[in-house]
Amino acid sequence: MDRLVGAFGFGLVTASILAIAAVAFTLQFGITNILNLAFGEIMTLCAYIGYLLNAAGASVWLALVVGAVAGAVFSALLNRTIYALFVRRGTALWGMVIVTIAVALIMQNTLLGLAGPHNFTYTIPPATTFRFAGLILTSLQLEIIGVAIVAMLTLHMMLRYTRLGKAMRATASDPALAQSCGINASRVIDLVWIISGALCGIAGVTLVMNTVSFTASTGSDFLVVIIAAAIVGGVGAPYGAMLGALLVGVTSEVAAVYVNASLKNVFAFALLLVVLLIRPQGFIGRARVAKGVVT
Amino acid sequence: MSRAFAGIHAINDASFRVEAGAVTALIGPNGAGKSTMCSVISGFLRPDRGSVLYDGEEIVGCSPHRLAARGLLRTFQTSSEFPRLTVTENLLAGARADRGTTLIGALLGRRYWIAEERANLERARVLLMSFELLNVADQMAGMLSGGQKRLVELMRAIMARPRFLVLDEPLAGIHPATVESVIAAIQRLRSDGVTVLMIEHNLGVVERICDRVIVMANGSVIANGRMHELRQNPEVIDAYFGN
Amino acid sequence: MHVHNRSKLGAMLTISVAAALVGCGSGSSTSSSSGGGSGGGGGGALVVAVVSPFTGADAVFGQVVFAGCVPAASLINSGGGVLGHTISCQSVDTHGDAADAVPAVEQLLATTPNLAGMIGPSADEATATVPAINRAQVTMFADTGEAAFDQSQYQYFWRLTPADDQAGYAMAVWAHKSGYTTAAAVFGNDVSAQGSVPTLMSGFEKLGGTIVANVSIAPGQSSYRTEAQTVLAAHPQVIFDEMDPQTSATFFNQLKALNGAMLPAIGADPTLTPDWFTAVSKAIGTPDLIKYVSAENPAADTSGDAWQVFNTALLASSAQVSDPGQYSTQSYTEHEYDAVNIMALAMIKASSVSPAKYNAQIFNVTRPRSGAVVVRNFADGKRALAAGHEIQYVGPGGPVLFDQWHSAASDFTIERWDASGANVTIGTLSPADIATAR
Amino acid sequence: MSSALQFYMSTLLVYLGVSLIACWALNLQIGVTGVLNLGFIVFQALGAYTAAVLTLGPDTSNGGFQHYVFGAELPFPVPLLAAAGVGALASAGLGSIGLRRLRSDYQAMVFLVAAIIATDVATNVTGLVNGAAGLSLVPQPLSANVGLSPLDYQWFYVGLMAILCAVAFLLIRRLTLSPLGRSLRAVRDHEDAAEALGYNVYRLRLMVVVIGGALAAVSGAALVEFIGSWGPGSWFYQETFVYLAAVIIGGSGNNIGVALGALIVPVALNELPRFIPDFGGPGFVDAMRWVVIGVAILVFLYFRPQGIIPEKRNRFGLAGTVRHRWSGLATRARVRLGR
Repeated sequence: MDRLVGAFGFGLVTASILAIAAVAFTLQFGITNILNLAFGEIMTLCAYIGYLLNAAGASVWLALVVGAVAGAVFSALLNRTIYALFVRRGTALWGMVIVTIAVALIMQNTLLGLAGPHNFTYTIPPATTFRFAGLILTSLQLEIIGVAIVAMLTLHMMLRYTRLGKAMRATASDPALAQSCGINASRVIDLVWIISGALCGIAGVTLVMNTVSFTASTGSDFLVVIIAAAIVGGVGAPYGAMLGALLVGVTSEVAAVYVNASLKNVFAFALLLVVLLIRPQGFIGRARVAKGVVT
Repeated sequence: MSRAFAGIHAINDASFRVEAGAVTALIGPNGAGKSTMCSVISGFLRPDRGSVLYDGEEIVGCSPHRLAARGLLRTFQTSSEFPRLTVTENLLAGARADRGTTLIGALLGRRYWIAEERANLERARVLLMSFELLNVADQMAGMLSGGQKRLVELMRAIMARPRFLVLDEPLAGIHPATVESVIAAIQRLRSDGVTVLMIEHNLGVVERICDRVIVMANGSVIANGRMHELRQNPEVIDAYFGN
Repeated sequence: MHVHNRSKLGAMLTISVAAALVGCGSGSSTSSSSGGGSGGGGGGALVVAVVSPFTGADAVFGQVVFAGCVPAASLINSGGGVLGHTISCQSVDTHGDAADAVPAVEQLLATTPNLAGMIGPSADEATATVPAINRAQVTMFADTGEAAFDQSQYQYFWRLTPADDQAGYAMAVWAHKSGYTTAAAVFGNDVSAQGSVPTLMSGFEKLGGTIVANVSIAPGQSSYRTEAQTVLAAHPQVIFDEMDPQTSATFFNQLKALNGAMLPAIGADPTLTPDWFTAVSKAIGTPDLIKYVSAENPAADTSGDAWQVFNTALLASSAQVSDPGQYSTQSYTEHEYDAVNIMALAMIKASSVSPAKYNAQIFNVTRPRSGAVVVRNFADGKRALAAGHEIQYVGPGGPVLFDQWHSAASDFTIERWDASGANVTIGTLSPADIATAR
Repeated sequence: MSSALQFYMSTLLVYLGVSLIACWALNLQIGVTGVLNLGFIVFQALGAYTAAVLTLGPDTSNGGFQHYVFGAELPFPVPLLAAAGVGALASAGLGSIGLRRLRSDYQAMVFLVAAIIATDVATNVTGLVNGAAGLSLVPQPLSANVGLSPLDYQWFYVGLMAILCAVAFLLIRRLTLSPLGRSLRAVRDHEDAAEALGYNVYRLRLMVVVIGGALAAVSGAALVEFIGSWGPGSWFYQETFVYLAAVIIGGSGNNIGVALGALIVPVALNELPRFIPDFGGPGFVDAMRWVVIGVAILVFLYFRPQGIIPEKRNRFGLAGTVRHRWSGLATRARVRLGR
């Protein structure tokens, strides 16, 4: 029982990182219609930039901020310089997936070629451990959970109460209609890339704050779990992604208590398959996105 | 029947009958729910509640391809040709090809399906001729003009031998010189016993070829009858003809 | 019909492109080698191919073994070469994948007329490629611990490093000698871990120990806290582990945080590679790494005459080996250095650079016997052979005692790290010690 | 030709054959029908594993150093056919989950995730197909029966491979040239319009996923019977992208174009870098190879989405411009698809 409670606590940490990433991933998909499989590579890039700073003596918190900025800038640039060109050409939805795969291959292997097949490790000051009610969490883990909560709340406020949030939701449900209502769709899309890119950068750096060490493929390895969380929650639904992250994160850690720990991801994916069978649009997703009916 | 999109009711308890063997027009101002109605009838959208009867049978929940197999065909409001197929291939794709489109049939080879293919090709030739499009028969459909694409889509639907054809604005974007051939085609369909439901804005055309007219506004059917009767209906005049 | 013509065209294209590939290969194969000067006599450069993963999950391993070939080649060349030839090292990347390795090896064999020997293949690709290499009669010093080769019938196959199952016993014996009776096994899912876990478990239990937790790990995850908690809940005195550097860093960092302190850990040879040090020393702190972590390694010197010669040459090879200092005490680097020297001395002994001729002489330059002069580097060996002596080569990797299946049953050393990132020997296990765990 | 050169050439030809079958199968899915199967490589792997365990015999053979399920020693070509069957069944299973009521890019994600689950399972459940170490020492088919020298056997295998390729090509050609092939392309071009015309889009997609899965499995089986080894390192999910690049660069929808792609990307792009002198440190050239593949995909998708040899246009000659001697039969000519 104790181990179960403990695993639940660890699951919360994983879920926090996952939530930041999955929400950003799903925002990109829901609003810009691009399934960005280079997402993991941008996470790695931001973690790497954070690493360079950290290795030069900066604290991980500065690395986090710089990582977020780098993620925002790079994502927006990526959209402007590559993705938008293909969208303008009328590349089909699945063609866009191939474009993002190509970008992922280029990014990951450029980093691999330049930095080598080595692993990079953050220097993080020792954390204090807290125990309460069976949970064992270090100060660093609590801080990661805190970062996730702040990020999610900020996003929630923005989506709910700002004009930009409303414009984003309108663009997501019907770009043409949004345009005709006077919303500048291309500006909204730029902002979506900036916001989701910043979250992506934060996810990349917090992921490595958690794992301490990473390689050129760490982000893309994690992307699969992100996708699982996003689908479970319902692609295109930010609140669904938060729920999906929680489910996937906790399931995988709790599964590690009971079964062969090396199969914990398989259980997260099994959850995904069950969701797909019962409810293809995910828990909170809209049927229209999943089915793609255009009328 | 009713259908809601993200909180906006596109169709509010609209109810009407389409007479078999007749051409019926569905008219109404923009946003009246006409296209949504088309999608509901053809199985692409599921109404939140209500029912659609076809040949006296409930068809809500039936998938579009199943309805098409039962003779219920539709066209789309936006051009939806198969762009990387030639015009002829677009037409052939519409035709029933029971031998050649099964896996076994395809693997058995050309000898097995060529007779059927030739027959369909002959129908396609006749149809193309009647729309004076023989000269683009071997062009990729994606390279045609917008109006030509609409014609291809109409011909493709006709190739499928519909019993009930739902046309979503068949005349939109069509060159004025060609309008007559579309009208003739619709009249030919009627004389072949095909039921046609068409969304159309051109009331002149509606008056010429449609036996009955259904008027929708704000998701509800506000009138149903013959065109000259509707011209007298104050509610219709207010919602549609007015201002 | 059109299609028919086209498929003919396709076939022609296939053949012509393939022919072009081969053509340009035979033209440029010598240019793709590196190492050594261009001195030496008429024969030109001989190629020693290093067939190993240089990319993919095991990319670091290729660099470790390549770093052994380069100093050997440069010492041989500065010592006047072999029968008038210089030696150069050429890397052949297998991507750590059997399916990729097969064409890579076939290409090497087809386009390298001056191929004199091979370092590798490694465990990732050995079973798929050894038959072809043996068929082509090329002497290879493989880096595979797979049990499939324990009684290898391949004439050109040689193995300087012990089998994975032996490594498992070594870990068990060292734990026993250190007085531990309860242990947790934490292993990644890679090839060599798969090979050593069964003997580790059976060996440790044979010696009276108990494995209180056995956790297998999927590498590269974001969290191993549940796994660490499982380990801690079983209260082991020591942890047996073999994981890649990144995974080890995450696991031990999280274990230490959960427990408040590190636990003693006995690892396998990957634990003693430079990348592991970089990753884990930051993750748990260098003092804890030095204090708690030790690992088995195929025995190799970290000082002495033979090692001095090796290390000097290694440090001078920064043109081909980046940051060569990190390999100074690497067991596999030293063994591959020995392998190249053994091949070169066997060539001199056989008066031929052809593997078909010198392969059989490998026994005769390594076997200890009365009257044989013990030589500790290539230059000494060459001189002794010229003087007509029998020799026994004992390089920084120690004495090499091949059995009838060409595997050398060497000692194991138990090593730990020091603060500068060098391996320090803290114990030695002889084959007799290993046998106690069987 | 020296014998070493012959070994190399014959090996390359066998690899080319494997790539050809795989690329044609993937083209049927992506190029013809528009199903972005990002888990394609899993079915190749599944075929390889199936053929391997059905050739190796029970796992107690070879000293029992590897562990796997369903070990049996069946005569050639039973393992190959069994591989096709298993590939078809597995792809039917995955397809029926992944293709149901989902948008095309969403489907791609499901396949991708499935590929990674499969690698996780194969690597971590060591009793299944011997985990990370993979299977090895798979005997070559008929090698004991035909009594050939190793070199002659290489060419014998090239012949086997050629037969397999010919069968696969004829099968795929019949499919793509038939009215069924037209239906598949209709689904690719406009799924809703195809559905509205009475095509069961889900079933057609499932069909190509199953046929492609069976062919992929055959390609994997043919490869493993040749090299004798197969492990998780051989089918990392990114390997699908190599075939994907071959289809896009060669000419998606055109089987000849795809064959050219199979020659360029998996074979030439893999072999040529080995002739380049090492630069930038070990592994750099290989990393750059992936960068080149990525850039080539982008460049082709943008400037020449139809690939080197574009899909052919079926001319029926109704307009009277091209009169074929069998009236009413299509002649095929290349066209550029301008968009």
